[in-house]
Amino acid sequence: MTDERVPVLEARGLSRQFGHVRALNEANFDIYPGEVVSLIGDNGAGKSTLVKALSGSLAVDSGTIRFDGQQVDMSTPSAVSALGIETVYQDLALAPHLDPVQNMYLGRELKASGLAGALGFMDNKEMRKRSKAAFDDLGATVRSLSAEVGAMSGGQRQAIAIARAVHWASRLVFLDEPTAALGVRQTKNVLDTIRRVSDKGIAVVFISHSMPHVMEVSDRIQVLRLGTRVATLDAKDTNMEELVGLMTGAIVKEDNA
Amino acid sequence: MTDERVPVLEARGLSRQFGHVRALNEANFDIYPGEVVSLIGDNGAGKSTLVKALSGSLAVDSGTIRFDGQQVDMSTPSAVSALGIETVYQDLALAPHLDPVQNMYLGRELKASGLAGALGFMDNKEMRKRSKAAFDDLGATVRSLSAEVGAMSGGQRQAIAIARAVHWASRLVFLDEPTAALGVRQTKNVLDTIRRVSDKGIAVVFISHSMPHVMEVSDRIQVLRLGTRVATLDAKDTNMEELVGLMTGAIVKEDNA
Amino acid sequence: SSSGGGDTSAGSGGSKAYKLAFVQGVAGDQFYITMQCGIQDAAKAAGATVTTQGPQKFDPTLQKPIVDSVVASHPDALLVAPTDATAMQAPIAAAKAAGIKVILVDTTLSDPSVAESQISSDNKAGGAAAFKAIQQAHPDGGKVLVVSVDPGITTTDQREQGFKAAAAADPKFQYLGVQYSHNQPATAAQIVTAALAKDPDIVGIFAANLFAAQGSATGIQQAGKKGITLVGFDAGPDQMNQLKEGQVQALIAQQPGTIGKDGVEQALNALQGKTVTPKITTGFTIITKDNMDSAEGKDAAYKSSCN
Amino acid sequence: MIDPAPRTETVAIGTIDEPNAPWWKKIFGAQAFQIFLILLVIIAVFAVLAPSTFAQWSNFRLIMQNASILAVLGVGMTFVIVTAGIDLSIGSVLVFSGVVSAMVMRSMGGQGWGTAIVGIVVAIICGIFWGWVNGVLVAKAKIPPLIVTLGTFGATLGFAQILTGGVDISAVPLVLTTSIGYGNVFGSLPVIVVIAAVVVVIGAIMLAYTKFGLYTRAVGSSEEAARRVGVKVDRQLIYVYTMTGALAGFAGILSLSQFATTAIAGQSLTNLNVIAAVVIGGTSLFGGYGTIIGTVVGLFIPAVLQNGFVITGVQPYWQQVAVGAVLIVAVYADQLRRSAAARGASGGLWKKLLFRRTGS
Amino acid sequence: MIDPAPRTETVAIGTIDEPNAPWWKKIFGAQAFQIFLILLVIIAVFAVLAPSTFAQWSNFRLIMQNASILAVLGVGMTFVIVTAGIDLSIGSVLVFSGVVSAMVMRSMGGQGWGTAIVGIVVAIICGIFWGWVNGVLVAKAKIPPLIVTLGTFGATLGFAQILTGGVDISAVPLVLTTSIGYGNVFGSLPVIVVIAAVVVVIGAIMLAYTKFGLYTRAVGSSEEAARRVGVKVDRQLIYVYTMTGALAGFAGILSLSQFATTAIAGQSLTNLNVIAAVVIGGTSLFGGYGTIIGTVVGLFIPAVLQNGFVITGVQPYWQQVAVGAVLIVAVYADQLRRSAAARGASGGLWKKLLFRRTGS
Ligand SMILES: Nc1ncnc2c1ncn2[C@@H]1O[C@H](COP(=O)(O)OP(=O)(O)OP(=O)(O)O)[C@@H](O)[C@H]1O
Ligand SMILES: Nc1ncnc2c1ncn2[C@@H]1O[C@H](COP(=O)(O)OP(=O)(O)OP(=O)(O)O)[C@@H](O)[C@H]1O
Ligand SMILES: [Mg+2]
Ligand SMILES: [Mg+2]
Repeated sequence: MTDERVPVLEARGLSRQFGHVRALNEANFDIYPGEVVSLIGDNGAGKSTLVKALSGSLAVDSGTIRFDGQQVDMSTPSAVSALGIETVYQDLALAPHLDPVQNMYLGRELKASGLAGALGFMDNKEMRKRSKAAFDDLGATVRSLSAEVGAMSGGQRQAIAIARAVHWASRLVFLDEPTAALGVRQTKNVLDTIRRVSDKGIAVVFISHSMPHVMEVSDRIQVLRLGTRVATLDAKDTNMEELVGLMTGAIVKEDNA
Repeated sequence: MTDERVPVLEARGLSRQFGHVRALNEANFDIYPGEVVSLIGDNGAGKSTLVKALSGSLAVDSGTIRFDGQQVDMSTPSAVSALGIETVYQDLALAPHLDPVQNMYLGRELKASGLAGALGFMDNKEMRKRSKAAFDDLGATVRSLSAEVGAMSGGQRQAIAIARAVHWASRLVFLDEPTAALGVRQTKNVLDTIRRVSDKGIAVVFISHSMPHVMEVSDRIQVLRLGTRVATLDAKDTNMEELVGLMTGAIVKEDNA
Repeated sequence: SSSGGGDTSAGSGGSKAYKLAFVQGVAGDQFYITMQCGIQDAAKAAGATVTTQGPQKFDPTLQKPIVDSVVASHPDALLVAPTDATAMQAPIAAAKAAGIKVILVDTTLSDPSVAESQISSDNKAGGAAAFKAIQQAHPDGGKVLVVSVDPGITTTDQREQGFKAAAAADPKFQYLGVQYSHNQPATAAQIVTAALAKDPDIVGIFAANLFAAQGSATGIQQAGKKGITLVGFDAGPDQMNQLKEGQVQALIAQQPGTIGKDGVEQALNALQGKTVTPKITTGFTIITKDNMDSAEGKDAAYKSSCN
Repeated sequence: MIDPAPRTETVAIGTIDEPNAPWWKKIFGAQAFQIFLILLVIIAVFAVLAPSTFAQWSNFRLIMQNASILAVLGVGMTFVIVTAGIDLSIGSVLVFSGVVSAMVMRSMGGQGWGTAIVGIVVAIICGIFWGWVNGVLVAKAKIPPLIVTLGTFGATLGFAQILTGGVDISAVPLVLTTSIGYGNVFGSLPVIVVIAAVVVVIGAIMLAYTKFGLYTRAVGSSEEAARRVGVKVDRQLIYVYTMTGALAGFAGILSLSQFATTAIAGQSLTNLNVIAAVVIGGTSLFGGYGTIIGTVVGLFIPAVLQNGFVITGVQPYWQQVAVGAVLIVAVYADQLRRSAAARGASGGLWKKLLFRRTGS
Repeated sequence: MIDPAPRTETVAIGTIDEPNAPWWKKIFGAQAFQIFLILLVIIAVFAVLAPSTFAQWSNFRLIMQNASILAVLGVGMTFVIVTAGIDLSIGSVLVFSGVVSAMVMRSMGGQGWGTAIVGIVVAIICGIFWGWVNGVLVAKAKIPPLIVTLGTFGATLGFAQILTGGVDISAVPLVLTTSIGYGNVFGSLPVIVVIAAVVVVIGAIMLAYTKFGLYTRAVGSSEEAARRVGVKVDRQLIYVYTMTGALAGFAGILSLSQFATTAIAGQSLTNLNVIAAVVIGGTSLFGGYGTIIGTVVGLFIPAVLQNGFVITGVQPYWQQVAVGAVLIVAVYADQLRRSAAARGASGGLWKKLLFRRTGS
């Protein structure tokens, strides 16, 4: 990517310590509009911690985050989501007692029309219709729209979370291992969706342990190791061996960011 | 597999209804000693429900389960685990407030020697040592043995659950999407472990959405669709297209069990 | 009379088989149990039946539903110890409106005219009597403390007021004020030990109910203090035992049995159209170790169980 | 199995367009309906035992009247418990609000609506204040709700005693007691029952249907998830506790109207009784779901039991035993039926018992 | 950041062999230690205000003596709450056990150890019985613990009143009151304090170190997970409630020894006080973790406050306000320090505040 463009999100020197474990250690990260960046790393490398830090659900000990080149308030999830950033967390973020539609629209409910809306009633029918469309888009097998999501299968829950994030994101979407629990067909749909979303100019951060998927969708790949970014690569210029080597520390490379 | 051998586990006509959703619908399943059987199916096909039913943590509405050809008590997880069957559940089964070692040994603690043991004290040092060995075996990146697992990364938690199941199983182990959250290296280790375990005569049920992995480790593959087993295939005689077709219903085949 | 429901049921069971109901201020309290005994004895003698009910705590919000339920069961007469003079006014008035003869026992209402008769103890005088007991034991005066239950409970509040007024009248005594035990002996013990740490020269403590007395006795014993006059209220078997053991130096005995007996008498008078005494005030006896075995002391002691 | 439930789905992909649950199911909740049947059974038993005294409109009237104040408190408590919180302070906030309101009304003088309305407003403001304090301490300071409300429980009662010097105020405008406290509409329907019913219906609709109720359930279901999707969790918690406080303040006025005095030594068991009602009504202390109607049913079960026992002349000591036992049995029966219902159309409890025997 | 914490790990693969936590950390628990410091601050403040009365061994002795019975109950309650349960019945079980035991001892007669030991055994058996009932209803019948123990709370108290006719029994063998109730060892250390301390130490070791404690924490942490790995969850729950009942029964004897009477209606607030102590001590009502020592500290905070307020002459109404306020502040301070500690060595609260300002 060229230097003239302003990254939609840029983090410098993020550190976060949990007890004796330093999950992030002066980590850097950046992503440009419409770009698909894969974030890869071994288990426990700090990928999810980085995502949480960048989406306002975890405070860091030090470091700076810039959105569109500006230091803006990114300290709470609602502030971040007001910026047009949506996140699929690895451990998801669904309210188990609510149904798929309620989860899809949580925090963004459609008001009923007229007085009822002013009184806080919602347009359930419309929300239901749109949710169904969003799920069907992903080929999600959500079998019941009025059952609690807490009782649904792993893949069904993940699909709901993805549908939600993709639906609401306008600038950037974080997908933390979104396809981990998905079936073959659903995974393909998600990868297609990623491309589609980025074509609209929305940046996508994709985290996955599946190198073929990473190679398939990414523009750039950033490798995290022990809480530090150890490499940034163009997806075209790399191969699986190099990626695995970087993740495990077999290959050591200066961070070129 | 030949007909003379007795399956280590055999289920016939299992059904289970949740509200309006029929998660299992006259499902059959069988596995022979030392065999690796992959159970595949679309999201929501009923794979996890089948695993729960077979490992005593979910009662079915109808159907019979035989262990070594016998109808034995398989109604509680402890009864099942007394038979030498261990399970890695998709949503895991870790106590979030306990540490990895405690989770590894939960329900099977090593007694301290002598009086202390009789009083209920445990041999923490030994348990710690052995857990560490088991985690290292899997290449797990569990960074702290005394932190709560609730705070650990997705892959770390999954590795703990796998280490636990593999460690204790003597006849059969269910692995419900065990590699979903694992890194590249850890996934490879788990696949190796599956082969190693089955070489010891322990049967392995492997659930995954990754067809390459399924093809790599399985002896047989059983396909679940809408709660029913729709096909049983020899891993050697099939290919990815056929598997995906069966899962999605594009190919229809009589259940040959 | 206009008591339609009551008369018919009485008529069907013979002229004497009146149904009486007794609502205590709080269930499981020895004062009210003794009163219940008096009521039952008197009722039995008259051929009437009694059911007894009471709330878990001395709390009008808990007593009202019970009175309402009792009224719904249509007894001929209701003997009730209102837990609050104002709050219980309306429910008890409803009883009268339902044709039930109401007798107030122990406590009273702000407008007692709904009752045929009220038989009450003068709790203020009881508090004053408690002070008198301390005064007798410590003619030289000193510091005195009250351990009560909770603010807002009329009976114990009046006892404290009576005590306070009497203490104020004697310049030799210094009144340290009231502490509340929330009806927990353990809290009373805590309070008394702390109070003794603050003022080791306390000469007298008035414990305004049974649990306050039990806890205060424990607190004094824990602190290892001797020579403190602990005055309790009521003279149930447990209190008499405390007196005997020397944990308590004096008891202010009311006359619950008499109140109960009088209550039944007035109720029957009202039901039978005889003349009713509208107001009876019963007195107190100070029981100490000296008089506890005398006829007077024995008479004043409450019964442990009815029969 | 003979006659298996019809296969509800034949397509693999996409979602089923099953009909939305009917409105009464949402408001009432399947759970609340179960426990409601149990209440009907209890009523039926007493009606048979004491037809001429228990089974009378005049008696039900009184039961409802006595449950009204608790029902108003129960609406707030249900919201709080659905957020996975708890509020021990309601009884004391009620007393405090009653005290302040009574003092204001006394200083104004007058027995009419003018004074009364000022009193009502003052009581609600007091309730709002303490509810807000609870909410801020729970949401912002992250102190466990049990501790926060135990603290304010003591503090508000203490303030009430300080204000009154421990002596009840019984200067309550006549209009309150005659209209709200003991007035009737439609012949013999107590006004206080109507007021409580209005609060209950509004509360039930709010919890089941509105955004406010949805957020309340979301926060209780998973605070983390709600926060992550951008629900303003802290604000929602503050709202819920504040609303509960406001209702407690309003209940303070109802109590003044009913008892014509501040009764500062009263309400000693109110918090426990209301919490129990919420749980009997099927709401989990761990939050996430609950129904207001369930809470109301949960209030009536002990109330009807006590009334029935008093009328049938059960001794008070035995009443405690019996209420305890029936409570446990009722919730047990409810939970049996509920877990049976969760098993869908395929037979439920009996099948489970049968299968356990044959299948293992 | 200047002086970052040393990088604790340089290898990517495998686990670090960090030393096991020291024993005192396990027993005490980081959380308990925080709140302990707050208790020390409270004591220090009163000691400065009233050096000659508050800060005396004789006074501390009495505070400890009065907290002893609650401490015994607190041990059981901590276990129950760690399983994510609750036990409202302890106070009533205490009374019931005391009543039955006192009746047995009265009928035996005698003031010596023979009678006393029979009484102790009877009390513990009564406690075990009710605890077992609670446990079975919670574990097997799956009734919410709040309802179960609310039911047995009423039922046991009712039975106690039925047995005695509501009249306290004060025929307690002398040896109990003179030795357990008011005896001293080592000069002036009350026997009852020593007994409570023994129970506390055993309980603390059990919870932190033994299989029993581990299972208790596992069940509370995730009942489902514990069940799936083969922990006999139902049995563990029954054990925990039974043990809590046994301790309540034992506390019944301690209460008899201390008060020389059964004090039937006098334990109505015990459950709430003990639950509050457990929560103040840092145990979550949602289960999974907790320390006994924390509970003991949690008992002492209100006890010391009340003692200190009486000694410093705070008016009783204000005492309630002050206890409530200090409780909230104490738990708040504790929770601040705890969340700071969870952030590791990297600066904690101050850094957080600083970073929030600069970083966003
Ligand atoms: N809340 C927490 N408390 C303590 N340690 C934590 C916490 N969150 C994360 N960690 C630790 O920080 C490290 C990084 O965790 P993180 O979840 O970011 O890894 P990850 O790269 O997402 O791994 P995975 O691929 O397994 O998801 C891990 O060692 C983990 O145990
Ligand atoms: N406890 C439950 N209550 C209600 N419905 C349930 C419950 N458990 C499972 N289901 C439903 O049963 C169906 C089968 O679920 P199951 O978890 O077995 O699917 P799966 O094959 O494991 O899918 P995945 O690949 O996504 O893990 C799904 O439609 C799910 O929503
Ligand atoms: Mg992760
Ligand atoms: Mg699954």
